[in-house]
Amino acid sequence: MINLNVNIAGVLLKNPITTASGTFSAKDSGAFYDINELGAAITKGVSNVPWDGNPTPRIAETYGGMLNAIGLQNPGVDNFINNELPFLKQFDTKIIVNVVGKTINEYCEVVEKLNDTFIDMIEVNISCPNIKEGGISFGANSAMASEITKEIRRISRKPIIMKLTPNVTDITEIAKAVEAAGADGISLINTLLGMKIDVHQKKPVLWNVMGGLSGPAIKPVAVRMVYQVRRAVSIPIIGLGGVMTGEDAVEFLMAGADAVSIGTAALVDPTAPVRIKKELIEFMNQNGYENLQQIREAML
Amino acid sequence: MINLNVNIAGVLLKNPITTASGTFSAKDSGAFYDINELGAAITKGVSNVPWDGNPTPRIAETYGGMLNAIGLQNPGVDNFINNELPFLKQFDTKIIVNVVGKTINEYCEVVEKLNDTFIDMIEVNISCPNIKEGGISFGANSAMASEITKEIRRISRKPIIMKLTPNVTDITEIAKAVEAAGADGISLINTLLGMKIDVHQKKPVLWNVMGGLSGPAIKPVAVRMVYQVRRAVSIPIIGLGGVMTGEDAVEFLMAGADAVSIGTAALVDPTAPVRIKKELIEFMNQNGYENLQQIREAML
Amino acid sequence: MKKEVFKAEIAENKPIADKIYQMVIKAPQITDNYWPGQFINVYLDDKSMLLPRPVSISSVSEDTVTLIYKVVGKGTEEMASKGPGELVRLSTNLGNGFRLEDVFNEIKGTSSVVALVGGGMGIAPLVGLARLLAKEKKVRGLNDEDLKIVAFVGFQDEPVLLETLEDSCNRVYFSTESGAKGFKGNVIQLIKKTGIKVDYYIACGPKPMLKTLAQICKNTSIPLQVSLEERMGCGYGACVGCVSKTKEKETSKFKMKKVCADGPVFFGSEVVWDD
Amino acid sequence: MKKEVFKAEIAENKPIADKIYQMVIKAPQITDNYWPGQFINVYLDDKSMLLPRPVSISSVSEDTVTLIYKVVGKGTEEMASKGPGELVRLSTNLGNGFRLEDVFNEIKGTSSVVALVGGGMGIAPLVGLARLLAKEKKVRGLNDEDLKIVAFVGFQDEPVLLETLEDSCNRVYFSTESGAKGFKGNVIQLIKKTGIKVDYYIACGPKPMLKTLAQICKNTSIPLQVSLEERMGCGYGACVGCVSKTKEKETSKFKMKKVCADGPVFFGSEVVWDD
Ligand SMILES: Cc1cc2nc3c(=O)[nH]c(=O)nc-3n(C[C@H](O)[C@H](O)[C@H](O)COP(=O)(O)OP(=O)(O)OC[C@H]3O[C@@H](n4cnc5c(N)ncnc54)[C@H](O)[C@@H]3O)c2cc1C
Ligand SMILES: Cc1cc2nc3c(=O)[nH]c(=O)nc-3n(C[C@H](O)[C@H](O)[C@H](O)COP(=O)(O)OP(=O)(O)OC[C@H]3O[C@@H](n4cnc5c(N)ncnc54)[C@H](O)[C@@H]3O)c2cc1C
Ligand SMILES: Cc1cc2nc3c(=O)[nH]c(=O)nc-3n(C[C@H](O)[C@H](O)[C@H](O)COP(=O)(O)O)c2cc1C
Ligand SMILES: Cc1cc2nc3c(=O)[nH]c(=O)nc-3n(C[C@H](O)[C@H](O)[C@H](O)COP(=O)(O)O)c2cc1C
Ligand code: FES
Ligand code: FES
Repeated sequence: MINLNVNIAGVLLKNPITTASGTFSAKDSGAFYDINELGAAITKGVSNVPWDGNPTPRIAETYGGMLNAIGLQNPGVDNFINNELPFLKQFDTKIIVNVVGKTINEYCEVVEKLNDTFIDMIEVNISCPNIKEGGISFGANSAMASEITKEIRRISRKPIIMKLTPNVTDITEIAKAVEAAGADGISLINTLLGMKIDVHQKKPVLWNVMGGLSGPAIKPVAVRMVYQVRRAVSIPIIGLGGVMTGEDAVEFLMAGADAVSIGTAALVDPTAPVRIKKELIEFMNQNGYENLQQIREAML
Repeated sequence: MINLNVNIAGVLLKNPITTASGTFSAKDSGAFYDINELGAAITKGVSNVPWDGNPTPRIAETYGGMLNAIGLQNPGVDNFINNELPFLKQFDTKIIVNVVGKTINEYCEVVEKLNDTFIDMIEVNISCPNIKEGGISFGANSAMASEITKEIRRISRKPIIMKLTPNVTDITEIAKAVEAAGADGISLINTLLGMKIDVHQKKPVLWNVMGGLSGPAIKPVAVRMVYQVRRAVSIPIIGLGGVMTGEDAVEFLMAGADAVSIGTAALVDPTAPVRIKKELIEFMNQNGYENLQQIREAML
Repeated sequence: MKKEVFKAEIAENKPIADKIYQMVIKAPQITDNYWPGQFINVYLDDKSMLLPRPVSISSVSEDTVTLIYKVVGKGTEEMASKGPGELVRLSTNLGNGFRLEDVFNEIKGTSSVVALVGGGMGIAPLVGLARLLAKEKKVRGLNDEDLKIVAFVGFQDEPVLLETLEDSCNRVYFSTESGAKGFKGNVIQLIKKTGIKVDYYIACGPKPMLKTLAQICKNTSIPLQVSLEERMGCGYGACVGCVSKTKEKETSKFKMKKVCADGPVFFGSEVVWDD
Repeated sequence: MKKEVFKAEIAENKPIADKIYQMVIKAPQITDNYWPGQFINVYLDDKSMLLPRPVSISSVSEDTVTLIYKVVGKGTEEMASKGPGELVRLSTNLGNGFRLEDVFNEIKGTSSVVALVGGGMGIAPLVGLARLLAKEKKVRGLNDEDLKIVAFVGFQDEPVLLETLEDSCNRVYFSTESGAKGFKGNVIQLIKKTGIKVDYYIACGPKPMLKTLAQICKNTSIPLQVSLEERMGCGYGACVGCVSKTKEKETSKFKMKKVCADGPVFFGSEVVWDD
């Protein structure tokens, strides 16, 4: 009998398949599959006040990948708590809320409001530009990453997962910094910064000029970072970046992830999370794995 | 009449199509196309003494890309000068020699020997691990990048192009450092650090565990970095990373590159450099461009 | 409602003008729940292109769906390369269609005119819309004196689907930008030139055209529905890639609505056209 | 010599055992310059897979090329999915084949035995080799007393191409690992069991098998040629992805040689087997 359970920072997920922040909408994704099948639903980044996001075009297709420059559009934490959370309550899955901000205070404001809700965990997206530091991302250096982790850890009554940006020279340095600062887990990777030019229109495809590269194109970078970070810290890791199939999920688990998130794959195939879960089970059956621990230890 | 000429650091290339270092062998590539068609041939990294490179497997395929961990196998600069350079002399194209080393002295030794040859330029691969600094790549921070540039600039009688690694937090910082240190040009990007696991064999596909990701998968990152660096420095840029078609070449030129290199594409299609050149000319004909300057300025 | 992605068989796929194709697909999953103005996602075989291509449902008949599409890039090229009997991967119906109830609420039902306006490929969804309007007209017992359905359609060079539209419209006016056929000019100039008094506009086409029409409708207080296009990621509401800025009627609050899930049909008055 | 990549028509593509296929392709560009032991690159349609798949030329006849391949992943799956009349993208001949001149130099030409040894898919290139050997034997006026060509071939479960090999060999011995058919064991055990005195070995198969055979040949001073396999990037010598460590006969210097361009055939004594 296969056991897919995994414990992430004290929260028991019934399986390791989660939705990557920003690629899941309970109502809309739920039209394609049963949300109860997920190990956890990770919701789109939410900020202290509503954000409009960027003008369009926000999406560009690239070879084996895509760019997005949504600009973190969201209705703000109050709307989220009042209008979106109640809908999520009906599902038998863990709820992880992704949090964004432009200052540490903004992050903290969101976290404080989420403290009083039923959600299971908080995922902190530190790829956002830190406006106090001139727009450098919070995740770009270990000092800033450490500081924001400490502050959020101090006020959060939920486990906090720090979601790291891959656009750094040494991901292990950042990972060690957030672990030392009290992070309960790490998600990686967020998108790689990229750009596409429409050579006929003679301008960037995205209104925002640059955007985040995701999808199978970036999987080797993501697997490498999960592998490196697994060997640098001991807190749980949610691995993501280009997971398209059950075997991709296994690849992340072998690299050292405790769970995985499905992002771009859900745009390419709306039922991807449940298909990937099914493929993971098939792989385990065919290769004699009974639980995730065995997969995670297969390469050690 | 279309003019494809481009001046890179005082060297006039008859067209902007060059071969990316490590993906070109004059004898073997020359079996598929006429090397005289190239703007320049950039040769495989050469070191002061012969290097064996890594054990195999050295190659892994990824979605829309590939990983390599050749380990910079090369016959050493003396063998290169005696056995390979004479063959290259016959061609009516510029010769750019890519140089590698484990210490600044090793780089300089190679450059000194190349000073007395007919080659046109030197491309310095600073993605190599700096053994004095514990294996951090020379290109990983601006201090090291600056130092190596200064030393090589001091002794080189050929123009030097610094080839940057994309595995850094801020590519413009490195680019500005090498420009200030006297670089005559910049090539970017080298490969992204990646990894692939064979989930059936339960081990990394590459003997070296990690390798360099190249191919169309990484093009958005490369275009973004060329765009950023073009706005940060004024020396010429050779852009590369996933160029597969003439329109891809145009995309790099619009982003700010002066020339482009064709790497992985030449593995996918051995005639890629000449095909891409033909497609570039077609694009220029169809869209009314007469020279490269017009393309480079199209987006300004 | 439950949605799915499935493979369906192509019954017909042929060019009907330069670079414009008509694809007929056997897909009862779509026809069963079709409402004019909806679209579907076409998923491609070429693995280098991950994102689906959104295409309006032009019309349906029994168990087939008709798409009208223009080859503008590699995705639509792949679509055009397929022949009858081959399979194509599709989503079930996406988005909300045109709001006919609003049309019949707004028009008086005596000597009123509803105008369908299409620019370029924007003509595609008007075919199914015209059919349903004509049917509703009959159901409600309205004759041509009571309600005229007219269409204004503009093309680059070569008109398509005119006869198909004529089957369900009282009159179809058309123009070409090049002047190759019909009135020379764009569809807005065509509307002005005909001088017909219209009581309700329903439009689909390039944003500049919709914006101009919205301006006209605002000035003359004529109701307008538009079907918007936006570069999409998922096409079903998950990625927030495809938004349009809108203003809530009641609260005057701005909201970035998803074109794919909240639209693609919006009231002209609801869209903030300035961006 | 000038090389190229071109599209060729498949004449036949059928399974000859579980997961093993035989593909016959019309490609005079290849047959014209064929030498046993060479391979070609197969370029795939699936755009997510960029690298070519190297496949040995098993044999040629007039203007067709025969490949024998096993479906082990997505690339070979795509190959297996194609039918007659469909096109496949191929390179012209790559690599250097077996060195027959060395074989005829080394054997005495009276009661000598040349053994072809194949493990798994390593049997593929032996077909063309056996044919050329048999032809050369005739050309040189050697009879079966002078020169016997024997083959030792080992399989997992199910032997293939035995009859084809028998056409040009004096005797074909085979084994299966599972013991399902023939001798139970690997090909090395098979060779030992038959106890035949061999004067020259030519082998192709998994590295462990080649290594063991090389050891035996070294100990008994029997010449050996091997065809190596290595994970390839370009397949034509540009990327230095596919090396094998070798020792120069004259200088004893180590050299990392390219399997694709310097090989895939090497002398057993030249390869450094320890890595
Ligand atoms: C709701 C909706 C309904 C549509 N209905 C139809 C239809 O019925 N018939 C039809 O021919 N086309 C329709 N389109 C447009 C169609 O989706 C695009 O033409 C198609 O995605 C282009 O794919 P491609 O790979 O061929 O071109 P690409 O190579 O992706 O792009 C080529 C050019 O097409 C334009 N384009 C690309 N994607 C879109 C997009 N999503 N929306 C608008 N323009 C785009 C861009 O200018 C781009 O430069 C619709 C779009 C939307 C959003
Ligand atoms: C010179 C040469 C000649 C060959 N001739 C034949 C032949 O005649 N018939 C035949 O069936 N196969 C042959 N091969 C092996 C063949 O190239 C691989 O089986 C094929 O590339 C696998 O592609 P795939 O996409 O199906 O599998 P992948 O998904 O790429 O790989 C599946 C597994 O196959 C193995 N593999 C992949 N690539 C290679 C490779 N280049 N060499 C060895 N093993 C590999 C690996 O273990 C891998 O895990 C040859 C290889 C070489 C180098
Ligand atoms: C359209 C889109 C929107 C995203 N929005 C968010 C977000 O709000 N917060 C966040 O932390 N990551 C966001 N991401 C990043 C993804 O969660 C994920 O880290 C990244 O896409 C890599 O995974 P993938 O390759 O599976 O998509 C977004 C990604 C996409 C494609
Ligand atoms: C097989 C292989 C070998 C390479 N060897 C070198 C090298 O010796 N020196 C170097 O500077 N870059 C080397 N590179 C990097 C390429 O020159 C290039 O920067 C990179 O592959 C991105 O371009 P592409 O996507 O067009 O391949 C190598 C790349 C590949 C694929
Ligand atoms: S395209 Fe993803 S939300 Fe509309
Ligand atoms: S595979 Fe590239 S050199 Fe052999």
